[in-house]
Amino acid sequence: MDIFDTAAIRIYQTPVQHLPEDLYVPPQAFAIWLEQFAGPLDFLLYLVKKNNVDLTQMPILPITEQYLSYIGELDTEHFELAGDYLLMASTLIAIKTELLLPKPETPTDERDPKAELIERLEEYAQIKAASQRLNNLVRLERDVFLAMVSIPNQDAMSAEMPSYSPNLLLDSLFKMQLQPDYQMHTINVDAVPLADRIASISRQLSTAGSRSFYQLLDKAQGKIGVVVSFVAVLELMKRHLIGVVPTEADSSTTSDTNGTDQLSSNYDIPPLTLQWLV
Amino acid sequence: MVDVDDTRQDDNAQKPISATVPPLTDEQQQSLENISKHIEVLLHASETPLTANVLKQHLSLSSKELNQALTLLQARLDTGVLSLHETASGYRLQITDRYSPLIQRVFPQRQERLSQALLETLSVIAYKQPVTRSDIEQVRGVTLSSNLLRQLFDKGWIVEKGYKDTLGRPALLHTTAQFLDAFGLTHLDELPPMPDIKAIQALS
Amino acid sequence: MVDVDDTRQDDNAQKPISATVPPLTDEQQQSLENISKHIEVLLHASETPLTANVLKQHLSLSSKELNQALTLLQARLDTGVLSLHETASGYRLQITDRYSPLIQRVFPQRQERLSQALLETLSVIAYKQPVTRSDIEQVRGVTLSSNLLRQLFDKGWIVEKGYKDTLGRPALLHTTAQFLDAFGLTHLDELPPMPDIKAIQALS
Repeated sequence: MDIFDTAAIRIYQTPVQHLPEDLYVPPQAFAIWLEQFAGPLDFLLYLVKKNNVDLTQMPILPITEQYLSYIGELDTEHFELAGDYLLMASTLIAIKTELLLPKPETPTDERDPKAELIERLEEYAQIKAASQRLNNLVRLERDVFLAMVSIPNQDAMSAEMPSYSPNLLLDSLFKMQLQPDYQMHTINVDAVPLADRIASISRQLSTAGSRSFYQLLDKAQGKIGVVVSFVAVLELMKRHLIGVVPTEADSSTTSDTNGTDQLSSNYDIPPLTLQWLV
Repeated sequence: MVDVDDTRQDDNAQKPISATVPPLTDEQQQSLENISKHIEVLLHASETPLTANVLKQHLSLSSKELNQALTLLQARLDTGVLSLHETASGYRLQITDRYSPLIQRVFPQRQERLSQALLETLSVIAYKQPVTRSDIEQVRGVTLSSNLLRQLFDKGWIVEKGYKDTLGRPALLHTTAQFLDAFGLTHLDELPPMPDIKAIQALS
Repeated sequence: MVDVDDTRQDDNAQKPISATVPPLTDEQQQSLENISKHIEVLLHASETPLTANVLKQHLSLSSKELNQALTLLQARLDTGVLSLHETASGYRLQITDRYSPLIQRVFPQRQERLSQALLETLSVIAYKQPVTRSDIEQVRGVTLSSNLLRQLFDKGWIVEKGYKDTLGRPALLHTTAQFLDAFGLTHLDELPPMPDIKAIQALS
């Protein structure tokens, strides 16, 4: 018995030989249509539902063909959308290939790729349903609202007005653009936040052009400040926002370490200047 | 522990408002009560102070009804800790001044620390003004919380002035003279030059 | 969202005090009234919900005094438009549910909509925590955009805590008390049950 035969697609208990016509979507509308799905698993789930089959009995071959014919419509203009879908397509093709090959006589330890895909689909379907239940909960700022009131007048609150540096604003903009990726490891108790150092160093270099590492330090931050500043500089170099240039002015110190005293010149690292590249 | 003077007159809602006003029927009184509650709700929910015109429009009120309802609201509030405050840009609900020592004592940080989200929002308004709410969301890539805007309005650092001529005519946001004061500037020209955000964005 | 237990004795100032509770003197009543006002001020002034412990500490109260004052506060709020709610991270004041339609009509921008992608990501974290970024990608079959995660961090709904002991030591994501607050839950146990896998299989 081959449950993967196209004939296994049933619509209202009737086996069908051809893919339902109503699945056709004009190419230009395709990308927009695809954006309605939360991803390839969601799309696959739709195809399974559309074909009215039990998930555990999912016929891989016809579903794969439908899936591939849709993905074929994805043009280069929507490449960013395509990545995840193409990955799924390759998974489906791999499963399809496996199913077409003769089964080995001896059972192997390898997991059945089809069973694995079905398991993933089930898990996804479960999360999707759970997310809908979550969305049905009474939610703050959609169904119920916090009461907002103003605090007493400034002068009643405090005699002296706090004064802020305009650099706070600028740093916030740098931080907005340059904040470390959330994938990066973060130090739990960071006395000197990395994002703050990155922002401050970017601001200083972008206004001054170039500065030495020492000049960029905030002396109040102590040793940990030096370490975090160094990491910040490395991060900015990785992003090609700043570069290192040799310092020109003090050629006098480097000129007298010629040939004769090679050992000491190895220790005498010329000072380096950091430069804003943007 | 109790350092606040609470010996105020309780102008209870049930009492007639004042002798000069002709007495209202129970039904009128009830309707006015409801209106005053609706006004209270809107003031609690609004990011910005609300003008008399906006209130009248949203609740379909006459000027007389509005004034009566506001009087009633103020009377009801007097038994609690809030007061109805009229500013140049409209009405808002505010914690009564006499509680400021309590707030200062419990939340000493409240005044000085500005969150990154608040600073970013303020920066976008300062550098790109006039901007709409959705302009800010576009630049920051996250939805703007009502509470955050409310804080900026409360500090008097931003105002709504004019509308953008697009769908929905969204209000345009500007910074104020108080904003300049707080940041030690005398003119917007004195803001530090804006970094080339586009270039940074392209690189990172 | 658990309403403050209202089946407790309503020690309302106007009402005669019930026989089961020893009657309060006028002075005690006045002091309780003041405490309830201080609680109201702190709840209004705080950016986050306040726990019973924080309130007791800042106002030097016993548990009994706190409970009596909260009951009194709820009674006073009942005459207006706010209600006192106890959430996962403490007490907060919110506008009474019955006024939600009014707010939604007048301030449609306050209604936060969450995209399906965001809800799914949040659900994976909530139901399967602790999870890594790639766990989420595995379940959803989609590359996780950093913008999406950033929104969840910004709302304070998720945090990074600990690392998974695999290659690269990826950070583990958890939901926060603020997440519970936003969805009206007091504990993760109260999440809606995951749908039955049998029901999922029989999709047709």
